Amino acid sequence: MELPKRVVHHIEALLTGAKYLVAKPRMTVMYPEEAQILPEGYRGMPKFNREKCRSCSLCARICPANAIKMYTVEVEGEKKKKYPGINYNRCIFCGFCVDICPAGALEFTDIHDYASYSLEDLVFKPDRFAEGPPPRPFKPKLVKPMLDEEVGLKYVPG
Amino acid sequence: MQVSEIISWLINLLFYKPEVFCPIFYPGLVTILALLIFIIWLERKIAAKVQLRYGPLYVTRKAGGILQLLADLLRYMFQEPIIPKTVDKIAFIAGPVLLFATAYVPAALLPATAEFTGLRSELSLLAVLALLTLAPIFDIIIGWGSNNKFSLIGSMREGYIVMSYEIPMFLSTLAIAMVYGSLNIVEIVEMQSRCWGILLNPIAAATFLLVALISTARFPFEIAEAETEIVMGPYTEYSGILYGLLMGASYVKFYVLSMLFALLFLGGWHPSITWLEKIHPAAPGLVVFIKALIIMVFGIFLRAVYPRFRVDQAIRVGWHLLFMLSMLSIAYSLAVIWLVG
Amino acid sequence: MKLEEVLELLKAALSGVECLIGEESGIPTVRVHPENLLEAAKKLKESGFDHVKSVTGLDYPDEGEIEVVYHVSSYTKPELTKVIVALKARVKRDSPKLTSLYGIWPSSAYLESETYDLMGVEFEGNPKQRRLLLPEDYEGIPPLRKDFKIPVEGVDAVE
Amino acid sequence: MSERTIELYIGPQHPGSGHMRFDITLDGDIIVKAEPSIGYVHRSVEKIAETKTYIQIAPLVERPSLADTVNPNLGYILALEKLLGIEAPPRAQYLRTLAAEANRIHSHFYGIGILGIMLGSSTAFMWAFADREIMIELLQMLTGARITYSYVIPGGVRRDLPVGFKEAAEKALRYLERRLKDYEKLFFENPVTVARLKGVGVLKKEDAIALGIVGPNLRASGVHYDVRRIEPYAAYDDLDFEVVVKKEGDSYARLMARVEEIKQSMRIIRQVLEKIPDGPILHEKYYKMIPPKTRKQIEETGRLKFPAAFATLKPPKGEALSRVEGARGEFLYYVVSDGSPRPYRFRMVSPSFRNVWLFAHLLPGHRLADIPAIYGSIDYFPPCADR
Repeated sequence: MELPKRVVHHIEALLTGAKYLVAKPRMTVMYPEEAQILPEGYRGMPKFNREKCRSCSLCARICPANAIKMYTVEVEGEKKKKYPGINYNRCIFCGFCVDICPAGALEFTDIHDYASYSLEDLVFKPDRFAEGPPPRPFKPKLVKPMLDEEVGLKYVPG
Repeated sequence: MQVSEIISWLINLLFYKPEVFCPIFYPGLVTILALLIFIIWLERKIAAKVQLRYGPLYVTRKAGGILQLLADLLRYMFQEPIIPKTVDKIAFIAGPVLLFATAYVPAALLPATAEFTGLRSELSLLAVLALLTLAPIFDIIIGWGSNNKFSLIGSMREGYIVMSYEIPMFLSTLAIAMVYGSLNIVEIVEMQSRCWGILLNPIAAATFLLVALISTARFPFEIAEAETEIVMGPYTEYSGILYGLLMGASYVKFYVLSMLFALLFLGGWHPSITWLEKIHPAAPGLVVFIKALIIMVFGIFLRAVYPRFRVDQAIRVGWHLLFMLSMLSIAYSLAVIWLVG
Repeated sequence: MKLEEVLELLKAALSGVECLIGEESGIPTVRVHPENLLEAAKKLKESGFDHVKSVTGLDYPDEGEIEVVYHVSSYTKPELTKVIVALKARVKRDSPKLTSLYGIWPSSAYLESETYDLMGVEFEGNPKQRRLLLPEDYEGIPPLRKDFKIPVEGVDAVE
Repeated sequence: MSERTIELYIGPQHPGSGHMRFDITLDGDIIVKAEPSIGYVHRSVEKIAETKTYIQIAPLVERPSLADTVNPNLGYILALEKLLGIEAPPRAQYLRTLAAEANRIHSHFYGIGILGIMLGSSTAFMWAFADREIMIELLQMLTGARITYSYVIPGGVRRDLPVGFKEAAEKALRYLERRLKDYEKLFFENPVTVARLKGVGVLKKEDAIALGIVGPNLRASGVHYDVRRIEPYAAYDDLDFEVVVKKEGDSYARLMARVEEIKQSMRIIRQVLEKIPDGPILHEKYYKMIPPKTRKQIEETGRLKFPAAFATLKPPKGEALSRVEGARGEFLYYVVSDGSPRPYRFRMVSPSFRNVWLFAHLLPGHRLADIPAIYGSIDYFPPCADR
């Protein structure tokens, strides 16, 4: 009774394996040569806009990882002002800073990957924070992930 | 004059003397090394394909990463083989070398074609089998010599498994030898020109195939080195070229068993392609190689399908299923002899 | 089950045990003296509370006490599954010792061990009591005590 | 120990141990004593939480349990909402349910994959981790992050459904349904898998109750207990789903319970997308605090901006107890507030920590090779236990 059923299951398992041996789907993005196009509102590395900042320091206060700190910066023709800087050694990409900024001075970019040679290099003081995350050193082929009924995820060149 | 004579003598010795050609080129060492590189690459590729991945790719990208294993081999060659202080040095170093050697030696005795064979003997099948049973002893020795609990457990498992598969292996080969009434591989193959062994005794063929899987630790019988249980079993302490030899040994053994399967059950070099002989006397033997390759591809494909059995379950397969099957195959052979004569 | 009903049930179940039954922030709570903890637990177990969900130690350095809270509930009695009862006992901070409830609720074993490890409360008779999360050789103030301080950073950058 | 037995330390540097250690005593191949030694990834979330403001704890609690992040996040926020005395609007409740269930599928695939590789089936591992990506992609659409979403906030959720989400989700669910059949053939019903799991690590119903086991492990032992039904939170009260209960209590039942739960979660996701009501996604009290200009922007993008009050939430003095059914089991939060912006005591009991008992209880009597089978089948996650 048991044995024939087991043999059937063995054959089914082998056939399923064989099916995937000839089937097409693959779920690999050849990162970094290829990179995904990220959806709108993706919580990447935030970018700072100095003009809009009101120095309220809410971003630094809500930051759960203490990654954002307020730096005192000399501004021409004005008094000293406090601007946020970010330490990417600590950032956990929760996006609270962007969401709480009442002036819209912080916004998400779609860049989430940045490599550096030193830890100090990952500390972005207000100046660099305003420049935004450094662009990738080479241009990857961009692909857009699309959910698909047949293969699950399709990466469409875009 | 002298020099060219020496060269032609050398060429003659190396390429046209079966006693030298068989062990060194085909089906011996050179074939084995090339196959090792290819088959491990193929194993990774097949597993990757089933698993929605690409597998090795970046070394020779255009050829699908086929040279990846060459790169790995080079790495193993030049990596420092770490020899821990606590191990038994002689066993630790000699073990892998002897294991690889004993896995390889039977290959040297396999015939390439009917005329072209390294060992001419009425008992060549027996010799190959006897040599095949040597390798596991060194598995146990290195596990013991490693002085590591995981290694020890791994080699104990190997020991248990050997117990369970060796008798079916002998019995199933005996069954096919009985049908053809010979222990000479060449004779057995020659007699298969009319009817393949797998048709004459399918039970023996099935048993032998399963035994080949168990004895070379293919899935689902990858038990002695079960990674999530006992790290790498007997091979836990190994690194560098010594580890390379150990890893290679099981594939070599699998190659030998597949060749043997092709010879005993799949008609060997039949249907023979005679025009190949013009290129080289051993060339018709490629038919055997291709048959063996198919068996090997099936064996490595199983990695993508199966989890691994527990050691007691594998032993149960050995004693309850394979032992019974091998006894049956003997009975079947007797029946065939009685019926066909 | 409504809170009042739970309190009624607790009163009935714990009759004869010296304890304080009431509601604290909406959680049905039983406060007992450490000596009566075992007995109260026994009675609770008998009335259907079959497992411990959490053992929490709260440090009150000003009062010199540590409060140990057992949150108990039931898997088997359908009406009790919705209820979590807090069983609280206070021990002296300098020699915090309690009888383990392991014998009554085996589910408390590792939870008590954690409280021992991080809060320094000893549970007599718990076979699993040991350094569980901290390193085996840890010595010093149990980290969840209030006098174990970890640095808190300000908002401004220190340059 | 007698001369018959050997002691074996498996982990913390072992391919099958995860970030923990088993102290095993073996008699031949049979385990006579097993004790889990945990804490290798302990970071004391409870102590760190005492130094953080209430909103800062939300990302903190989801860090320990990486495969299952919405549930711990949601559980903590429920406790915080109890302290604050607010409740999220219906649409936010549905969105929470959606995220939690998508995350449950993702976490169960993770667990199945780990069980697969523990048994040696690299294909089950790769497949499960690939299909987990489907749910990650969906949740990325919804929340903007891949793993640690911090999606649930006091009074609501951070983002509304993006355009095209429903269609994408439907495609994903249909794909997964089809794929589950292949899993069944290749892994769940593979005779080797069955041989490895059936009858191995049987957890009796009485023992499961006495040891306080949680989650699918508890339900696989025949206890009908699911916080989503016992104490409905989010939108579970309005939704129709079955609590998966199995009688056998062995490793195979635990695996299949998870598989069934994936199917139930798919059902829930479909219902949520069908029934989700319109309305705000943040509690009125906080929504009013947002300046009108920003509010307009929120309505356009569907992405919430926080009111400034979030940085300094100060719940009144009191205690709150909350629980949710995470993918691995029940998360319990006990938060004590003394009226300051930081909790006085923060208690988080994670499902894996309560399941630690299973190692000491289930392993003895089994073979050494059963450790990975049992370990994988209980979906234990060391960081989740250590916190």
